[in-house]
Amino acid sequence: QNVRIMRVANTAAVNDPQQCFVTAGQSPRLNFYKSGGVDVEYVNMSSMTQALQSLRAGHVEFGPAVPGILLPAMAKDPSLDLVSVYKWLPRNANTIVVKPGSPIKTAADLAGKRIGVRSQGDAGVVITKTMLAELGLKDDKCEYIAIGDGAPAGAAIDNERVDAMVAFDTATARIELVGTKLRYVPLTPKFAQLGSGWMCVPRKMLKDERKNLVALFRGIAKSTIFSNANLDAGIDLHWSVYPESKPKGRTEEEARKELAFILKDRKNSWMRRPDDPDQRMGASSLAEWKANIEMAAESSKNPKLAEELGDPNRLFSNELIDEINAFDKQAIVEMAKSFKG
Amino acid sequence: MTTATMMNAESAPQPDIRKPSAAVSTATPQRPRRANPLASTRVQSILLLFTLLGSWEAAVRVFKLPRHLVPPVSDIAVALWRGLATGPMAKDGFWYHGGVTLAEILLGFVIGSGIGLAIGIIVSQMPKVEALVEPYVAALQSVPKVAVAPIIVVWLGFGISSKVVIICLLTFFPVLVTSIAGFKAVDPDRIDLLRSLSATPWQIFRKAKFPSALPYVFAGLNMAAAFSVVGAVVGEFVGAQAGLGVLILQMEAQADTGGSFAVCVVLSVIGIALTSMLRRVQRRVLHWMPADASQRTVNA
Amino acid sequence: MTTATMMNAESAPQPDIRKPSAAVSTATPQRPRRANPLASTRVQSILLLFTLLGSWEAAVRVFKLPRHLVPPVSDIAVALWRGLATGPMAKDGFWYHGGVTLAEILLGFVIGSGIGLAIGIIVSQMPKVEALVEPYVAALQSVPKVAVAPIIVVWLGFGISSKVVIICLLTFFPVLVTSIAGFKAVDPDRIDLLRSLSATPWQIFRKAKFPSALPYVFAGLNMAAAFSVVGAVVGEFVGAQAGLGVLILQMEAQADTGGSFAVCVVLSVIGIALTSMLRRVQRRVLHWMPADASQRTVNA
Amino acid sequence: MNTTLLEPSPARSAAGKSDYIRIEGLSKNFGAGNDGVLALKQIDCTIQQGSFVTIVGPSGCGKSTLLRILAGLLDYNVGNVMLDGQPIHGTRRDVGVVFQSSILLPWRTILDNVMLPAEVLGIDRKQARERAMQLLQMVRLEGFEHKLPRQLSGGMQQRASIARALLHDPKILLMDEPFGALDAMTRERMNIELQRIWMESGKTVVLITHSIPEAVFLGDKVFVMSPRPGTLERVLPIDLPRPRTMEVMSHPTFAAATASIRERFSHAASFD
Amino acid sequence: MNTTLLEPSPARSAAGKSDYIRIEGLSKNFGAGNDGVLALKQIDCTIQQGSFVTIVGPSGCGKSTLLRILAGLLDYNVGNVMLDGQPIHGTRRDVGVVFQSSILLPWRTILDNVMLPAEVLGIDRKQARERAMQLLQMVRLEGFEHKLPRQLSGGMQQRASIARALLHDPKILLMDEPFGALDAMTRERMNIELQRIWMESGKTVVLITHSIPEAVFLGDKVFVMSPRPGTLERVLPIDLPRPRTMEVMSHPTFAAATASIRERFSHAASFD
Ligand SMILES: Nc1ncnc2c1ncn2[C@@H]1O[C@H](COP(=O)(O)OP(=O)(O)OP(=O)(O)O)[C@@H](O)[C@H]1O
Ligand SMILES: Nc1ncnc2c1ncn2[C@@H]1O[C@H](COP(=O)(O)OP(=O)(O)OP(=O)(O)O)[C@@H](O)[C@H]1O
Ligand SMILES: [Mg+2]
Ligand SMILES: [Mg+2]
Repeated sequence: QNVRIMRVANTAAVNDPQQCFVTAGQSPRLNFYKSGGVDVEYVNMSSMTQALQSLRAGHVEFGPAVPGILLPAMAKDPSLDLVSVYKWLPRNANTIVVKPGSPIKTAADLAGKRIGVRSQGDAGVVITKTMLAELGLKDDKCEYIAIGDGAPAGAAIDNERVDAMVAFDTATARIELVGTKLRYVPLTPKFAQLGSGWMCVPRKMLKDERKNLVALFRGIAKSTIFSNANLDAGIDLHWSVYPESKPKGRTEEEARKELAFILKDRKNSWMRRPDDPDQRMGASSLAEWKANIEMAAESSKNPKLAEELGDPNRLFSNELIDEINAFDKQAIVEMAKSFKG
Repeated sequence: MTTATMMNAESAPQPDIRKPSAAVSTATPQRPRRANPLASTRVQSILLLFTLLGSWEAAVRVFKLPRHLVPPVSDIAVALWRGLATGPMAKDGFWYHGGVTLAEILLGFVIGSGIGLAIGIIVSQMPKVEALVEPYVAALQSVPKVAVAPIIVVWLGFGISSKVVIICLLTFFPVLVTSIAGFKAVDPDRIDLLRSLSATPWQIFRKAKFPSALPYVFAGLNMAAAFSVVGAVVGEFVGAQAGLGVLILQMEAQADTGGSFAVCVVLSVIGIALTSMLRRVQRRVLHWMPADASQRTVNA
Repeated sequence: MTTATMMNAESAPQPDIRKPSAAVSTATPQRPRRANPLASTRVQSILLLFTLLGSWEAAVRVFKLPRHLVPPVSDIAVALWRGLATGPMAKDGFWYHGGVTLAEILLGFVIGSGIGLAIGIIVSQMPKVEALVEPYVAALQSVPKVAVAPIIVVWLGFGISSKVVIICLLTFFPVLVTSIAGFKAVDPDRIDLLRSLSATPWQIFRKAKFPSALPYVFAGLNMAAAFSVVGAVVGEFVGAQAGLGVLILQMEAQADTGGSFAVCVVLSVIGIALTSMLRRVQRRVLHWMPADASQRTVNA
Repeated sequence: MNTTLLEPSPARSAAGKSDYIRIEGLSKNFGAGNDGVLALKQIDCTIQQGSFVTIVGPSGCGKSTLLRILAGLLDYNVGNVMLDGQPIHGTRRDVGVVFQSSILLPWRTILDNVMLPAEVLGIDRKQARERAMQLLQMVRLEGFEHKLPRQLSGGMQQRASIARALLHDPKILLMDEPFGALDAMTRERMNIELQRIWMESGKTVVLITHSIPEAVFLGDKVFVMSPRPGTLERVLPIDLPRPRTMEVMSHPTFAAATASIRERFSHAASFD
Repeated sequence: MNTTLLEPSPARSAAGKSDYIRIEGLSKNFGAGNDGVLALKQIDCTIQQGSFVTIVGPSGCGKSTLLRILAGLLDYNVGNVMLDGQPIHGTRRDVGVVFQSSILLPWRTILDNVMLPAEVLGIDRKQARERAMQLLQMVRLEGFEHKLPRQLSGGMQQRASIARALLHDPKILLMDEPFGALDAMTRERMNIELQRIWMESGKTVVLITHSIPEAVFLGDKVFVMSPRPGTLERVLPIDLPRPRTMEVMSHPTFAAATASIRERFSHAASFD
């Protein structure tokens, strides 16, 4: 049986149990991907920009799209022709974290501060700019410092080398995992309503490999539902596929407890909002993309961004969504609930 | 006194006949030889090691330093053990990642220094080309190659090939530069000796120039060996799916500092192995040189 | 024939009196000297450069290569210009970041190689300590120091100090190792000469050992200079607020590959400046050595 | 090529008196124009086949330069240098050169160094090896065949280089201070040995030396050169019977010859 | 310390006949136990103040070892070595040593090299400098004061090292083959110069040489040593008038002495 390996740009740089929302289905016990003739391979890299360049260069088949970075890049370079075909984080998974005793209480307090980001090419920079722009603080004067992941980032926050960190929940979770105490600062209201993550593919691939893409994203949708229904099982399956992400310093029990605690709330970012009229996994909407363009225009200080990008409909596509969703979600939930480790 | 005795005085092997006084000088005052002074130094040396490691461990425990900042020695040892006690394809083990890194290092080293040597030979046989190219070699070798590592990863992707090219870039220059210097330093008398025998250019190259330049070439190779480890680690830091550099990042992300120290130990072992292999080859090839002739390497 | 003429034959300066034949050898067949062969090579060399840069530019334009993968030369030039045409404190300019990187390099180089030299001197004056320490120096210098860069950044933060320490680590070992080797290689005859004059140990050190070891020390310093640039870049890659390494990452993040090439150019200039400064010092201090005595350095 | 060369060859008696090497108006300038160094100026001389010529002169007078021209290693600007009626341009296979420094290849054993000419000239290996062993014995290096050059003293190295120059049995032997690194006693022995080889083989030998007694002891003729620009100041024929032994040194002709040469290098003359 | 040492000193006539240096039953072993090398064996001899002793012997017989012991650079195991009634242990300030290789410090100019003893011994700089210039003139290196050692030939370097050994006007001069790198003609000149210095200053000189004529020419006594383990085989007094000139070489006493020594180094004797 020929399996098409679909490589994904992993901008988290390392493998992480929260990826179980994608990776659980890779386990032979679930076999969500191979049954459709595809499989996922993570390619680790350190920034979103590297991901875009890798997509263009063909080093990966699909990758995460953060509108704040993707849209200005596409405007600047017409040859970067990517289509967002699957919305993988329907809720906003971006986070602002500070030390528990920090004077920073709201996003507005970030202005002029030293903001920790994972790397210079990370989304944290544009996310911060986007939120400050929403608050009317256009000239933010913030200093962005690359503090990396996990322990180094935790140490930087702990030792007050940065005043706050802005990153995806996956990244901030890993900081908590290594034992650093963090306080979460609420996102700005308008931004908080937006989804935060899409998966994009080169337009050419959407044409050429439609069948494989459907199988791929169906596998992701199934994995997400499965892990959401039984997080413990999801984590176990992830660890069985990626043993290197299993923490070595402490026992498995401790690690699982910590993870379960951290992901208790966060796991919902992967699921549709209950009040969302479109409950199809991965579906996008034009309104949402218009908002994305507007925010990207503000954060990148380019009022002509919408013009340069042209028709917003070319930025995303729902054409695979119905096929992706053509499976029995309830069956997956049942399967997860009855899953024995 | 017979002729025979006189001849003996000559044929008795001496360390360096031409300079007998060199051997004498440090023998004053004569120290009484101990049973095995070397062994005793070694024992002391090992004792020192254990004392150092012991006090490290004790310091970490007594002062309750956070493990993810200063790992106790025992953490490193455990991580080392766990990493080694894995199957060759286990993605959380040292064998798999170490194998990838080693493959990158060996490929990059061989290709990079091979090309460096080849171009060095070609260029230095053509004085005109050499004069033309030399300023650019000098300028290019000053470009910090690690700075272009991210660009190379973008060009060539996250697999082994981008690391191999980074290592090639790093190893190419030291070998090129030293081999050009080596061919330049060939004693012209040696060339004249062969010319006086009506030797062909190829004979002159084979019998005089190439062997004369070899000590320089090896100096370059030693440097290249050290650089190749650096190149692999930096390349993997910048973007890779596997390799010890990736493992370091992964462990750092899990605050497993003991683990990343353990990976450093593995990297050192690879570095030491490479260097000592090279040194063995060098000792065989340059067997005619005095042993102490600057067998030094430094890893970055 | 007078005595005077005979003396002239002697006192006429010759390149190397002891080996007059060395100078002769390559003079066959005698080439007709051109007006200024050096200048002509230089002109050719520069022509070659422009040809290469021109065809690079042309290739990018003709084949419509994407600029963020292969930036045209003009992009690099523009980025270079833009980066240089900034105020000294502008956070998007080369002066600010270059200044930070240069400060790191100079501090790290001076401190690291200073400590390396000092310990090298102390250790090599005490043969017992040297024997004790030597295996650890050999093992530690094989640890790829860039691999521990992330840990050092965790310890010391994202400011200049962590980079200085990384550079110190990188520069310490080459200087230590070469200076130990240098003191070991001191011709014992020279020590005997001073002993025969009843010189004190301090006189022996000052007048014989130290100057004898200097060529080795400079070999180490040259290597250290190259390493210090590498250390700064890697340290800034791993985590920093400012510096040319940060600038490279930022530009990469903006897909401004031309810009990051321009930063590489700036880094090269710093490397070349450092090396040539060191070489000037070396030439002055080691003025007594033949000029060609291996003035080679390689940047990683 | 005759490889059993320790045997006498028939050359000596018959062709003895012909002008084998003929140098006419030879000048040699290093570098061009005014900043050049005139090393040799207007040298005229002939060397007969099978004869033994020694050259003395102050340091830097151009002795080595002259020898290198004869070896074909150096081009000349003005004048003619003929060997056996042919102008010398480039090296020849029937010339053996002993250089001022011994120039042994440090990575080869002594035997392999001596065998070098055989490899380059394509002489049969086995025969060459046999001959190399004979020559090493002659220069008293038996037992050192498999040592490396650096394991030998300077004098021993120089003797090895003499063996090497003889390996391919060259008709012409050019020697640039071959005995400089030898101590006085060994030097005397080597002089006698060289005389023997020359007498037995009928080679034409040109030998440079700093030692006036050596020049007189060995030479049929002594060429005395002046300081730079080197001219051939005098050709002194030495009329002493062959084979000469150390006793010849007390011969009045010997004393007269050395005194006459030494006179030119009067006093401050040849401090190096 | 008397720094105007080119002037004659009063030492010679009076103390001439005392046993200045006395060596009794001296043996020297390098290394320990059975694997050691016995370099010197049972040396007994005396050297009178102000006398000139030359030492000859085959290579490796322990000549340098003996000299190093006299210089206080090397300890000895068995026997006594007395200087002026005191056992020698450690170096002395009134000894000058010329080493077998010239050992010039390559980073110092020739003048600074010659001045080295003044720096170490704390002699007044200006006076020392004057004296250094005189000495350099004596060894015919005037004009080369500010050159570096590598710009000089081997022979010139050796002459500089002789000047250095004389700078602090040592009472005892120990010379290990000081003229090895000189060409024959310069060597003869230096012999005469050394004889003059010695006669004028009344120093005690011990000189090692490979050249039998040189040993006989210079020495009041010639010590002839046997191969390893080095024993003092013979002490040959040379009864030739002073100052000796080159003509002495044709003196029958000279011939007899050299012949007698050469006989011991018969034939294969001293190839190096
Ligand atoms: N390639 C060269 N370029 C310029 N000058 C040269 C060259 N080769 C030799 N000379 C000069 O030519 C002169 C003669 O040199 P040569 O080596 O022939 O002297 P020599 O008589 O052999 O001296 P020695 O006795 O010291 O060996 C010297 O003044 C030397 O400086
Ligand atoms: N430090 C040492 N350790 C062991 N053996 C030594 C040492 N120094 C000298 N020897 C040996 O002692 C012997 C005498 O050496 P020495 O240098 O005194 O000889 P020499 O007569 O001066 O020889 P040459 O004429 O070659 O200078 C030699 O066999 C030498 O190998
Ligand atoms: Mg010469
Ligand atoms: Mg000796």
